[in-house]
Amino acid sequence: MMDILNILLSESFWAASLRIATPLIFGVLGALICERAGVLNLGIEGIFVVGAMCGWMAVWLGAGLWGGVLVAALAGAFFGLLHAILTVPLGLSQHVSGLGITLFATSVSYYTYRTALPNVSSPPRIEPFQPLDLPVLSDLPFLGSVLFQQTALTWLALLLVALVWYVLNRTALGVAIKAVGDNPDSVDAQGLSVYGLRIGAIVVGSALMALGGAFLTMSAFDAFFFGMVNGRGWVCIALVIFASWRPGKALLGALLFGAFDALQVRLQTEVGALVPGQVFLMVPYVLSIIALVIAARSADYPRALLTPWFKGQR
Amino acid sequence: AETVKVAAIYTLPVEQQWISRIHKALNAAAERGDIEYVFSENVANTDYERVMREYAEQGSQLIVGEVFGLERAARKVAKDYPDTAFLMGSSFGPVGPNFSVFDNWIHEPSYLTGMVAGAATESNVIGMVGGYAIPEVNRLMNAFMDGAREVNPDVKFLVTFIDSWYDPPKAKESAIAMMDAGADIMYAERFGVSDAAVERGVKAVGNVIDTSGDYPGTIMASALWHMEPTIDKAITNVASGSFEAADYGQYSFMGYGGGSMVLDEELVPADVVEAVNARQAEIMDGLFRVNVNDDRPVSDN
Amino acid sequence: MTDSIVLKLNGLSKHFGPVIANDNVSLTLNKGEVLALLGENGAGKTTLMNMLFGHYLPDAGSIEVADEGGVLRPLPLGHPQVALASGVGMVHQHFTLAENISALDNITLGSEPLLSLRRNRRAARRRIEGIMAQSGLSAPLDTPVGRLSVGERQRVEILKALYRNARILVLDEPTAVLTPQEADTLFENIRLMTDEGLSVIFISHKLREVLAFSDRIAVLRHGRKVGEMATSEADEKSIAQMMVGAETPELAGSYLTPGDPVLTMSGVSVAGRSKRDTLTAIDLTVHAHEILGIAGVSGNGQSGLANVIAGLVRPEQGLIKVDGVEIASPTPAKMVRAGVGRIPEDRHHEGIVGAMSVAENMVIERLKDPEVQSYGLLRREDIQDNAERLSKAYDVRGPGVDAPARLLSGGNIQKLILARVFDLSPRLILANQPTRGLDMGAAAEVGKRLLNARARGAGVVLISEDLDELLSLADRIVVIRDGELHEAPGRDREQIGLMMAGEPA
Amino acid sequence: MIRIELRQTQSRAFTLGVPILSAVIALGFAAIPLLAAGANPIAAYAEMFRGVFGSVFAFSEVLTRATPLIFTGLAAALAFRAKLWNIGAEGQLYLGAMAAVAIGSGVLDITGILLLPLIVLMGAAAGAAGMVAPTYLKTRFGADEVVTTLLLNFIILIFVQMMLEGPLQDPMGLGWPQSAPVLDQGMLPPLMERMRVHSGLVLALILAGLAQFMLARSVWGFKLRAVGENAAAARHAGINVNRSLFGVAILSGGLAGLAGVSEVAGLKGYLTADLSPGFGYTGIVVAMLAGLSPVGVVIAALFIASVFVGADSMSRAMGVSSFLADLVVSVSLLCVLVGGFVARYRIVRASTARAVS
Ligand SMILES: Nc1ncnc2c1ncn2[C@@H]1O[C@H](COP(=O)(O)OP(=O)(O)OP(=O)(O)O)[C@@H](O)[C@H]1O
Ligand SMILES: Nc1ncnc2c1ncn2[C@@H]1O[C@H](COP(=O)(O)OP(=O)(O)OP(=O)(O)O)[C@@H](O)[C@H]1O
Ligand SMILES: [Mg+2]
Ligand SMILES: [Mg+2]
Repeated sequence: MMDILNILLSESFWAASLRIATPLIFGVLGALICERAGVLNLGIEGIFVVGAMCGWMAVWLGAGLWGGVLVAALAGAFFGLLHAILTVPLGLSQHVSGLGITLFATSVSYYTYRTALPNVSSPPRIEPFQPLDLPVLSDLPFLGSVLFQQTALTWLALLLVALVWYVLNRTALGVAIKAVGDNPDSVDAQGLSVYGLRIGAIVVGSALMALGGAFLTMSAFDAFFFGMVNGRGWVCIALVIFASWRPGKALLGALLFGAFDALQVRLQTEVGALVPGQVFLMVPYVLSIIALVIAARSADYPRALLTPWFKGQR
Repeated sequence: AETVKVAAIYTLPVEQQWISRIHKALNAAAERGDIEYVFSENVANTDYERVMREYAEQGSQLIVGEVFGLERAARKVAKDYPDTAFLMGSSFGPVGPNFSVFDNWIHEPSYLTGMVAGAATESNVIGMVGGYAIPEVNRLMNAFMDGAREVNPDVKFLVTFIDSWYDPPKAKESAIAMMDAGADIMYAERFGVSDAAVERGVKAVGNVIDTSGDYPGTIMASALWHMEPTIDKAITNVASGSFEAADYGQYSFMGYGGGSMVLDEELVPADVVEAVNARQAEIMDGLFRVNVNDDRPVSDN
Repeated sequence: MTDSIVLKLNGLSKHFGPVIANDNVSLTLNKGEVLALLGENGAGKTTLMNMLFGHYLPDAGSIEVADEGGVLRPLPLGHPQVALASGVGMVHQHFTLAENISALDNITLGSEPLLSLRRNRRAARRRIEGIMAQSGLSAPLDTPVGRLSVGERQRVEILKALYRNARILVLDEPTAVLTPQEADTLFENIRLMTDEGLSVIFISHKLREVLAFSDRIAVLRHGRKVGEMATSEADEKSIAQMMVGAETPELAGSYLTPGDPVLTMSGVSVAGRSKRDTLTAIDLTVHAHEILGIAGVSGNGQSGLANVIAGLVRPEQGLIKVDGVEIASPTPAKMVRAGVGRIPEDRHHEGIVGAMSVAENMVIERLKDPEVQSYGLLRREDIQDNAERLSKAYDVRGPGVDAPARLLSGGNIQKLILARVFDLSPRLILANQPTRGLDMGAAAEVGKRLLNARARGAGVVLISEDLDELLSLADRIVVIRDGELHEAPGRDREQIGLMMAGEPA
Repeated sequence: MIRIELRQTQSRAFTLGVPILSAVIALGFAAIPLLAAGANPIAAYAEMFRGVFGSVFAFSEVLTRATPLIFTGLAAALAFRAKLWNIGAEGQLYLGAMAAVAIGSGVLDITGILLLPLIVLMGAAAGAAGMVAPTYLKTRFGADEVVTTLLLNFIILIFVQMMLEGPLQDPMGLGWPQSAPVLDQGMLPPLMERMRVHSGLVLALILAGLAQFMLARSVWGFKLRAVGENAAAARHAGINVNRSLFGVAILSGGLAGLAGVSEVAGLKGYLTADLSPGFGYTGIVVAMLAGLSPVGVVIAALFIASVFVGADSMSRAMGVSSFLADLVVSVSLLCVLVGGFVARYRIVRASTARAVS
């Protein structure tokens, strides 16, 4: 018991939680934007891979770290655009298109990586983002090491939470996105383009998802690996609902998930012999389901989610 | 001699440490002109048998791979193609006439790197991050622990398995957690651990491949696996028509050059280097036998 | 006079596949005028207006709209935002509101630059409040629209158009979901605005309000304009004749002696989620040979009452007897078996499974029936025959009994439901808003069927917001208010209206 | 301006031609990665064809790979018909497989003939059990089943790993995380000598036919369709919606469980945590490609399986990266998806100018 308390009070635990949460924050924000506009994007898992691969590859080819971030976002946007074209004007099944995009994005990334680097025996490395060491702030007692020893990408993620919240709740664009996800006719009748809003939301959302992948290869680690995304994208899909499509709660959900993972890693060394390690691995998922059941009563779905809309059709 | 047609089937990408060693040895043989080499990587277990049969049908003379997930099926295929030689990473024994096995028997160098680690730790806590608790991994970890205990009876170990062969960010998080818990030497069974060590300025010990170039000043020592003796032996046997079902495991022993240990003399004190070298000589001379223990290692509490 | 023309539709045509929705329709609208556009269900009224607003692109024809200076200019077709910019505002037949944002956000949606980081909500609110004061239409601005009543939503829809400076306002069946009082208020407010120069086209099936509030009437039949007249020269009969091309029958139910009670509810209470479906200790008896009318302002518990009788909601307290037999913990299936026929309020949502065939929808309530299945397998031929028979008997017209039910027009969907319900010779019929949105011919058909059932010996619970309909069909009227029932003393329009509004009778 | 209209009529040639054309276009796209890797696309396609139809063995492999996809495809198709979005076939597959090895590896003392039916039944039951909780949470609390079933996939997979390192671990397995093998009399018999295709395929085909028949002809199917198309109307009409949902949930989970049984007792003989390369997820794709029709599922599963097996074998023959196979599958999938759209709708160009004049 003391152990758990010690862990929970340690700075490094919270720093780790935030670090583990960062890719999820990007992903869940991206998924949230898509779904707010009424489109489920199951391409997320593949878009993570594409972001991870392209961002890393760009840096490796000499584009610089921020260049890599940009490339990752563009790659994500490209696959988002593909999903958008298939699901918005063509109105195809969002499930199939999404799973198809995941398969496509993943295999394109792997194939490209392997074709470009056919004979590596260990993955080439880049110089990744370093923790932002801010003069005074980093020396603050607790927050110092939790917040100010993260890399710039974690900061970007936190900034994006605020930005997405602001856009959704305080700007005309946000109102329009929420409206198009609830009732596309409301937007159409006011002279706005349903297609434009939805496609835009998916493209931007997918770009954010790709940043989640880029974080893995450019901040959490410094090389690209096959299978390194490992289901993180799917977790974001669950977190969106946990978050009731709100950026604030999305941050909370991602942090909770990260905290459990961090706790799990720490507890396993202690009690790994007594309880199978897998029990800890399950906890975040089980808790997500419990949280979902509690949240479900109040969860208000974007009503138009999954429903295609065609102009001039009943 | 004629070139031998060799096909390899890997269940993971060729960057994976373990596989990279086989891939490297086969590439070397191909460069020498001894073999014609083709391979399939990342083959799902479900598809593995098909790929084996395809290569056999296409006339590969030697098929190399790993059948840990499909021991039965692989032996069935070998039976159906008695004229093809199979050399497979496996926990089980060979089956006549044509199914041979190998494994990464580098518990000896692991023991030696354990000695280095045991001597180096100041907190007397060593962290170990593994993939899965399978015999091949447990064996090396246990040997490493034995080595460390030989030079430092007070040493304690923290052990975690990340339940994945391939999740560097996760391995890194696990390593960080261990260093938070006091570990000052990390046993890097997986990719990602050394990165955490670098970040925290802690020393690490490598496994299977030599990554000291990637982490200068961090990797004190590494237990290396060399597939060349195994592969070359098999190729020679196939070329001469004398390939038989056999356990090639011994070719991974230090005595055959299948395992070795490197250490960074700038990071390891001279007296430790001396002790390790002495032990190494004893192993080579057959005077010291490293214990083989396949049980899952657990943290000391 | 030409300078006062604000809108000209020139020879507009539109087809959907084989359906010709509009055929060479021309129409003009004068400044400050209220033009009523009439026609049966499917006559093409909505289609015509949707072309004006840019939702649909005409196959042929053009539109001219007067600019602020009164000069007629061609309107580029197919772009709602252009129509909005030219001063055309439209209130759609079905709400086009996003329910997850506030009324204010719905109203300002599309009027602000999307990419600006700031909004001027204060200015917008001031303007809307101004419009509300001027037009007499008001609605809470900050509540999510999903929580507004239908009346409030209807007003938000109109405010949306006015906020965009509409000089021409199209109202597609604005009163279909309003009570008579609400409708009257709405039209009085519209009158205020036409005095200020607004021009209005409104579509309605309620001739009373058309005669009371319009200046001019245009009638569509089968997509063509078949007539136009000044309202002062029109009467119900002549309009009806023009719409359907024939006279509609008068409804008259002769007096019948009520028989035994077929439905008894005593002390039935339901704690609903809102006022709409809450009931407090209701006592109610319906007899054979009797139509009981339930009058009330919408949202006063009608849904709750209908849900209980339909078996959808299990009351917390109280006793329900059908034909003298108590129904313990009712379900829809139990109610059907007990002989209750149910005509749901929302026929698209609750009445039919649109993707399934007409034939299947006709047997959906009797899947246990040996005529429908044996050993769990559907008897497809019998189902087919049944559908052919019912279609003929109830005049269900459409692309055939194998076609998906959603392809039927609203009136024919209602006939399908009537056929299904009446064919089982129910002891009790629950008819919830059975004529909402139906044209006169179809509405008369429903009334006739209800009267026939009554004559046969069934009891009917008729829930309607149309007092005229209740007065013409019901033997007895009770008023529902705040989830309680109040017996109406007589059949006096005024008095019932006052009771509905909650004033002491 | 461009608009999309539902086609009123559809010629037969068109219905058949569009999917074929889509597949051809997909191959056209696949030339890009081939060229990028320096391979000759024409030769590659010849190899791909050979990889599917080149030998009895090749085609038997297609059938082998299609078998689990038919099961998971049916699982998704039935559930989706009722608008029960079961994304959890992957997890249910593992539940079925776990049950199969738990019973089939000789734990129970059961005589020969009974063992196989018992394995099949218990595997299906285990898969079905995996759908009970999500369906309960959905009907009782309104918890979204997309998320619960998706999350359960992870939980179950971790649970499988735990079992494989614990109670289910093969005592003879030298510590590998794998189960003891299914006894010989518990194995689904192979259909052909020296081939992997096994009688699980027959079971899958029978179930597909049965599902097709029951959906169209039975009262159960009627209710299922009604619930899926309009649950409110179904409820109003007296159909017990929750009961229907539970019924289809159990069937769907059971079918997915059978996929696991078929892989374990038909193919591999024992369970490892990497039994399925995403068959559960691919099943969703199969179901949607099939337009949720059970017979269509068979065709779609064969299509996906042949593209994969063909492309995989081609990648080896051409010496390009084996990731090509997934790439070709995904491109084909997207093309066929768009093709299906073209078959159902047409794109109308309406000129605004003409209308204004
Ligand atoms: N000053 C304002 N400008 C714009 N919109 C406002 C303003 N004040 C309130 N709102 C509206 O109030 C609604 C609720 O805002 P609130 O701050 O509660 O956000 P929220 O929906 O709770 O989101 P989150 O959970 O992410 O914080 C928003 O939809 C927004 O439209
Ligand atoms: N988008 C569409 N697609 C196909 N058919 C349509 C479409 N819109 C209208 N129709 C058809 O065009 C005809 C005219 O429909 P419209 O909605 O204009 O009638 P309406 O006069 O408004 O009827 P109601 O009084 O029921 O509202 C009908 O037969 C209808 O089914
Ligand atoms: Mg808030
Ligand atoms: Mg209309």
